[in-house]
Amino acid sequence: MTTTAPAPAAAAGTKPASMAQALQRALRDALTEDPTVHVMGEDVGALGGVFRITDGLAADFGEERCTDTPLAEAGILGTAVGMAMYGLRPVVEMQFDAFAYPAFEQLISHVSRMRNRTRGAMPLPITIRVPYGGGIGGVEHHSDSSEAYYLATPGLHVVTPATVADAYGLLRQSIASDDPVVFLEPKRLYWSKDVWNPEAPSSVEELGRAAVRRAGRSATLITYGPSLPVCLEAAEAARAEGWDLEVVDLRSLVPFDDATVCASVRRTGRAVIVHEAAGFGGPGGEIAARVTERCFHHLEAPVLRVTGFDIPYPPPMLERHHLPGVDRILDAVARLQWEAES
Amino acid sequence: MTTTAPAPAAAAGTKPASMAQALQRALRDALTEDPTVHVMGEDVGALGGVFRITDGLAADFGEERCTDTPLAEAGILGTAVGMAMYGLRPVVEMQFDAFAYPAFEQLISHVSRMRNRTRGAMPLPITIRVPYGGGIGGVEHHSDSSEAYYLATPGLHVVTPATVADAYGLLRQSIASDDPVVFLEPKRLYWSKDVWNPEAPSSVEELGRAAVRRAGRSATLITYGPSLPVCLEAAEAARAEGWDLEVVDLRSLVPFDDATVCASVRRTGRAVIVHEAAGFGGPGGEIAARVTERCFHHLEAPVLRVTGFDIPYPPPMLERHHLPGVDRILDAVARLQWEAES
Amino acid sequence: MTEHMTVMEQRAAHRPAPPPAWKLRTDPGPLLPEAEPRRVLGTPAAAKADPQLLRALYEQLVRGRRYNAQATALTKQGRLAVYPSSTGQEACEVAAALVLEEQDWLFPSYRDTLAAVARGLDPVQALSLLRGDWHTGYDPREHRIAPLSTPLATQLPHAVGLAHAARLRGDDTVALALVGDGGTSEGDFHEALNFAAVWQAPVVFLVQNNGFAISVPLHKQTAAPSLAHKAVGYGMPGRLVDGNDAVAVHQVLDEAVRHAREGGGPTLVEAVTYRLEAHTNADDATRYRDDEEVAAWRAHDPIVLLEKELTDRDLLDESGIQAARDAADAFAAGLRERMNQDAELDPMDLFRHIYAEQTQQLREQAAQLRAELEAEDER
Amino acid sequence: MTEHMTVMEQRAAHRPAPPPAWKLRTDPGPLLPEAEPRRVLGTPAAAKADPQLLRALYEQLVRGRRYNAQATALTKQGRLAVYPSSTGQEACEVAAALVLEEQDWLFPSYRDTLAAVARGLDPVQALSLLRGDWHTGYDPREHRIAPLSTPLATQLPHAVGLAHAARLRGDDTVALALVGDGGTSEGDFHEALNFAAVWQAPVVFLVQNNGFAISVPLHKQTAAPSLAHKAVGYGMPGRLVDGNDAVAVHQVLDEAVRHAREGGGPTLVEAVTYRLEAHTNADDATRYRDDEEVAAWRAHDPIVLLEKELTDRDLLDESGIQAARDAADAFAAGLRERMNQDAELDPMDLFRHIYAEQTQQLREQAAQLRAELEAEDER
Ligand SMILES: Cc1ncc(C[n+]2csc(CCOP(=O)(O)OP(=O)(O)O)c2C)c(N)n1
Ligand SMILES: Cc1ncc(C[n+]2csc(CCOP(=O)(O)OP(=O)(O)O)c2C)c(N)n1
Ligand SMILES: [Mg+2]
Ligand SMILES: [Mg+2]
Repeated sequence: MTTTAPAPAAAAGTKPASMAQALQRALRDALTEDPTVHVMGEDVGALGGVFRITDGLAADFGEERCTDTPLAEAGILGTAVGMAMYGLRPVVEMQFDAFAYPAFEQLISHVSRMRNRTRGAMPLPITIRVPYGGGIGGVEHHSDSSEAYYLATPGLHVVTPATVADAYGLLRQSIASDDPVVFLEPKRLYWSKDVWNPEAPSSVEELGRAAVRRAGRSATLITYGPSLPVCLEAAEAARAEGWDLEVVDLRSLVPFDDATVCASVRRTGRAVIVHEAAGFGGPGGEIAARVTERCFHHLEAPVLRVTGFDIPYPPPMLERHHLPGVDRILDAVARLQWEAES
Repeated sequence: MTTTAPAPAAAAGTKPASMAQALQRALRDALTEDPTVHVMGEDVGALGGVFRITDGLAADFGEERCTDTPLAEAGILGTAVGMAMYGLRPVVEMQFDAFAYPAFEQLISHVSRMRNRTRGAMPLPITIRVPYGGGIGGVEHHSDSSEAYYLATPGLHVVTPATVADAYGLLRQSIASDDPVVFLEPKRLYWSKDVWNPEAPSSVEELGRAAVRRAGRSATLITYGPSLPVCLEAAEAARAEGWDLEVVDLRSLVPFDDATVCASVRRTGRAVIVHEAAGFGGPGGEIAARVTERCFHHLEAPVLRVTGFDIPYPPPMLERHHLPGVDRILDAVARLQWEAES
Repeated sequence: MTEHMTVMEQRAAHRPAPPPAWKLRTDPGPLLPEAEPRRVLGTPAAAKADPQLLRALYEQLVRGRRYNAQATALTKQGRLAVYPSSTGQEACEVAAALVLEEQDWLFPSYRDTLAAVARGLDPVQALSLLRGDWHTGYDPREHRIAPLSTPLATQLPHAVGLAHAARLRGDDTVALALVGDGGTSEGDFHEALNFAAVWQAPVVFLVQNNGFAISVPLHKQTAAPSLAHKAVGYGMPGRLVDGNDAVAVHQVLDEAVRHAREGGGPTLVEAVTYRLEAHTNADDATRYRDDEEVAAWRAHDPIVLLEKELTDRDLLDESGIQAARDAADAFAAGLRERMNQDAELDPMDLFRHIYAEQTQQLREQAAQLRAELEAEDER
Repeated sequence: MTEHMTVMEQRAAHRPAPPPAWKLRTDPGPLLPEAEPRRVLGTPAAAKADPQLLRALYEQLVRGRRYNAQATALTKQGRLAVYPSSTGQEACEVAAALVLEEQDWLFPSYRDTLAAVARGLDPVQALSLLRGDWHTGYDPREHRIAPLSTPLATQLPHAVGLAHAARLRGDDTVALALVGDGGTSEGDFHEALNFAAVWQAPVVFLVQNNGFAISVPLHKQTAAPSLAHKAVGYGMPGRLVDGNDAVAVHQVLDEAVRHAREGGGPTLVEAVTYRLEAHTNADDATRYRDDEEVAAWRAHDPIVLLEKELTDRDLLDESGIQAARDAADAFAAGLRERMNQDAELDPMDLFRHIYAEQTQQLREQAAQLRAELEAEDER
């Protein structure tokens, strides 16, 4: 478990940086330090990616280290598999969440299974960067929260940063991992800024650790990625109601940090899970189930979920009604049976 | 809610039939009654499908009503979308669970969304038959339990029969549905036989209703598809331990029949979910979470899950270690905190 | 004999003998597309074109250009979420629309609102997706225009399936599906063309090769001699046409549509054109192409080409040009005005069309949102 | 000049000029494959073939046939979960194995255990998947044989990526990927060939066109004049060869492999052959094809063809034939004996290789299974 404030006090040399900058820096440092790292995807070259995360990499490392591929996601991931089989370490960019779907067969049937299939002889150190989630006014297919698909696929790591420092640290650690990592980048946090020290950025110690972003005693908000800022805002707002909320940022959905999450829930006795993905069949069900299995007798109320509705992502003009916001979170907290019933 | 014994007492004209026969009959009857129904897929013609579910249909209805397609699952589902747009009612066969993955982009981005996208103007009445699950000694990619992917995709119905009568009834109702239905056929029950009346087979009244397959008072086993017989067996075995288990067959995972499931759990106060799919991110998490949300104060113990391990499906010689069996179910029942603790 | 055969039986009749006597089937006409894109404007062939068609194309091109400009302007005013302009590609968009009969279907990609508008769809409805009020703003069956497809190439198998269904039903409907050069790399492109050829479905594929997939130039997309050459591998005719020559595009598409309607099966048409604007208003095209290249293409502007042809042949004069521009301006003004009104939104629509019948689960969620909205109103 | 260019720069040099001066690239050699499958056996060209190669091919064909028979027999004894036989296709399997150098990679599909075995892999290891003790029974890197791929055509992009990686590293490795006629319909086939051509990756695609995808005959799979014609749409050479003529297959593959090794990029080879047995032991081929067709193909048996050539040319006599058969029998007997021993199984392997480091979650699940197994043992 790591307890980290979302915006650490400004130290010498630190200054505000965006998540996009931190991600770009992570790719740059990985390309520099490890000659087997190759970045590939649609428009990652001259354009620098539609979100500019790969900006300048092709110019600095050459087109063979940062490659514009043909427009075919299964082909991108499938060739990355072959490159990894030969000892390279591909970092693949999927342009948007929904455009990773054509690559699902490669992902499920090969990427997640090759190590197991070959009894460890052929690991696939592939990082798949997927910009995900809504809140950016994107038209259909540009705002999906597709994490449930990845969660249900054993053999993948599923990682998602919510802070600028984690964007760097988790991406470095993902690229360094000898296993495939689906690296989910919360689109609407790309331009969010934190105080960060680009002079001495640091990787995280290992994947699979959650972080308590705010300590509290009344109840635990369990969240990740794009919903972390919303939860922190809700926790602030909850003070007015007399609730002191703890906020846990999962950072890694697979593996899941039961220890950190359960320690928090055992302390507070109440929990709400918050994510953008549709509730039904989404990550929240798994999280609620495992927390309940492990903490049942510490729970004063059922673990509740505040999620996107069970609908396809709405058009831009209606998305605000879909996204979990502060009010919905506070409503859920209010339903945590503060007056003991039977 | 429907309470149905798995093998109804033999009535006049009833005789043992296999699930495969009932499915075939359902396709035959649908083709006969509705000229817009078209069956399509790999090897569904002269061969009758690798499981012979479409046996004889091409001969009797012509190759245009039962069509061998080129070998391309995205193409199969994608052309079915177009056919449905023109008013046909395609029934698509995916040859095995894992071979439906290439069609996921069409499924997620189009099949599940077309009605919503067009504000109801363009519904897609497509039935996608997917043989699923293990226990048949199949080599890699032939035994996946892929239901979690479908569950996480709003806009689909997800249906799975566990009895011969349901195989017929649910498939007829799925084909009749104006919405896309993922119809999961438990491979290892294809040859299971029930007493069934092929003279007067009946459709189910509507999709979305669970059935209590065995009434009991001690705890509820919540299950579906291939795991129903295992649960019924476990329930019989549990009598020796003094437990009287209720068994609920979900039949439809989407929509989910909260009413039937919760009524049972409220009655028994304890529940175990049983399925073959991997536990993490699988259907069990959703079910446990929603049952707990709705029945928290009736629960004497956390809802437990007995599922496949969080691994890719094993090779045939090891599959028995992976599949939820009677012992594992009884172990879980034993952990339902029969001595009240605090 | 073949007349009494079903579609499938006809195909089966083509079954090759076992390979000791195995023969190449080279019957579907010349295998390779012509080596040069077909051009009509400025050639003697242009004189044979129907003047009325030429004028209709011209008016639509002018209006299309104006429409593109207006839509781009609307993004700057925040009235559209995004706009992928087809400026420079109007000849393809317009020809695709005009070549179709009433009963035919158009399958546009996300860039092809203009084709839908040229076919007669209300532009406000066509722009729904890009405005952001709903995903599709019209009833596809009413207009026989499929929803704009954003996931590239995924609409192609839909077009094949629809055309096949129409043929099975005995209707003489043809489907015309649009896709970009980048989209040809997707697996769905391949599967769609293959199904179409095997089923001999009445469908025409129009690839607008504008040289780029966002920033990725054609040579990183394919090593084929031309995209039209891809037809060979499916056993269908491939046609190559100058995509800025509206008359040529119309002619090539018209032949392909007729061929399909007569039971001849699918055709792949590659139209070589250029996107004069950035990929969308959010794109910065200077990152991946230089001004000279754009300038070279401006000199080959589809409107200028057709205007020259028409004026050279005295089918158009200054007043005609002015009339077309005025009509286009009026069209744009009407669009601007209507788009400046706020879209009518009902948040409850989020739950209405997920299933034929709303599930209990969605009813509960709808009730939650309704309660929230009421609480909001009270505040 | 081009020598000092990177792979990508070389490709960029091919960038076509903007289309007003747009030209077809017809430089990668003759566009269309030959109209007749290449044959060598029984022609004067056969005399030029290296006698040692002919003998090696022959011995491997005989052993391969015997291997297929033995593996099928093992399914009847319950020693294999399933066996997709390559009986009748041995010429392709064997030639594919023999054409490769030590450093090259083979990408087999689920039907191609024989190719792996002909390359020198222990057949017990090759059969692991089909026996059911593990998914892959060998270390792919040790043998440079990728795992047998069951999801059709998905191995093709792997081969492209691996070949591309080798080229980037400056190694002279070539990848040879096998796929069936049915597999050519999959999107992955298309994407793999396109990437290969754009990257000029040193990869050779061998399509074993055995006329069927399980029960589906070729004419329901494609309307192309030949599968080799698909090469045209990717800008790579396409070659058509009699897949039952081992020498011809070897020759065509050898040319393609050399071409790839020399930086010439990928080739698509179609070998026309026939699967004499059912799809697998579980299949019933009488449902979809008649005895006459099978008989016609038996008359074109790859072993008979090569045997005739060798005996005609006095490179083989009765004793040589007998020696080859004896060697094959001995090989089969050894295989049978080893397969009749029970596989060594450790259920704990289920959890060992999911991740580089076992997660806490999997440790817990492994402990559960271990406890269950101990309890089972005690009983
Ligand atoms: C499956 C898929 N992958 C990626 C994208 C993102 N994307 C949108 S447009 C575009 C480029 C399309 O190029 P092209 O097909 O040539 O069409 P054009 O934009 O030139 O009209 C990309 C990569 C997408 N929409 N769908
Ligand atoms: C993606 C995928 N879809 C379906 C299958 C099921 N399947 C196994 S073999 C086969 C036919 C393959 O035909 P072909 O490619 O011609 O190879 P052959 O069996 O003739 O060697 C099918 C459909 C599969 N393995 N993978
Ligand atoms: Mg383009
Ligand atoms: Mg075949």
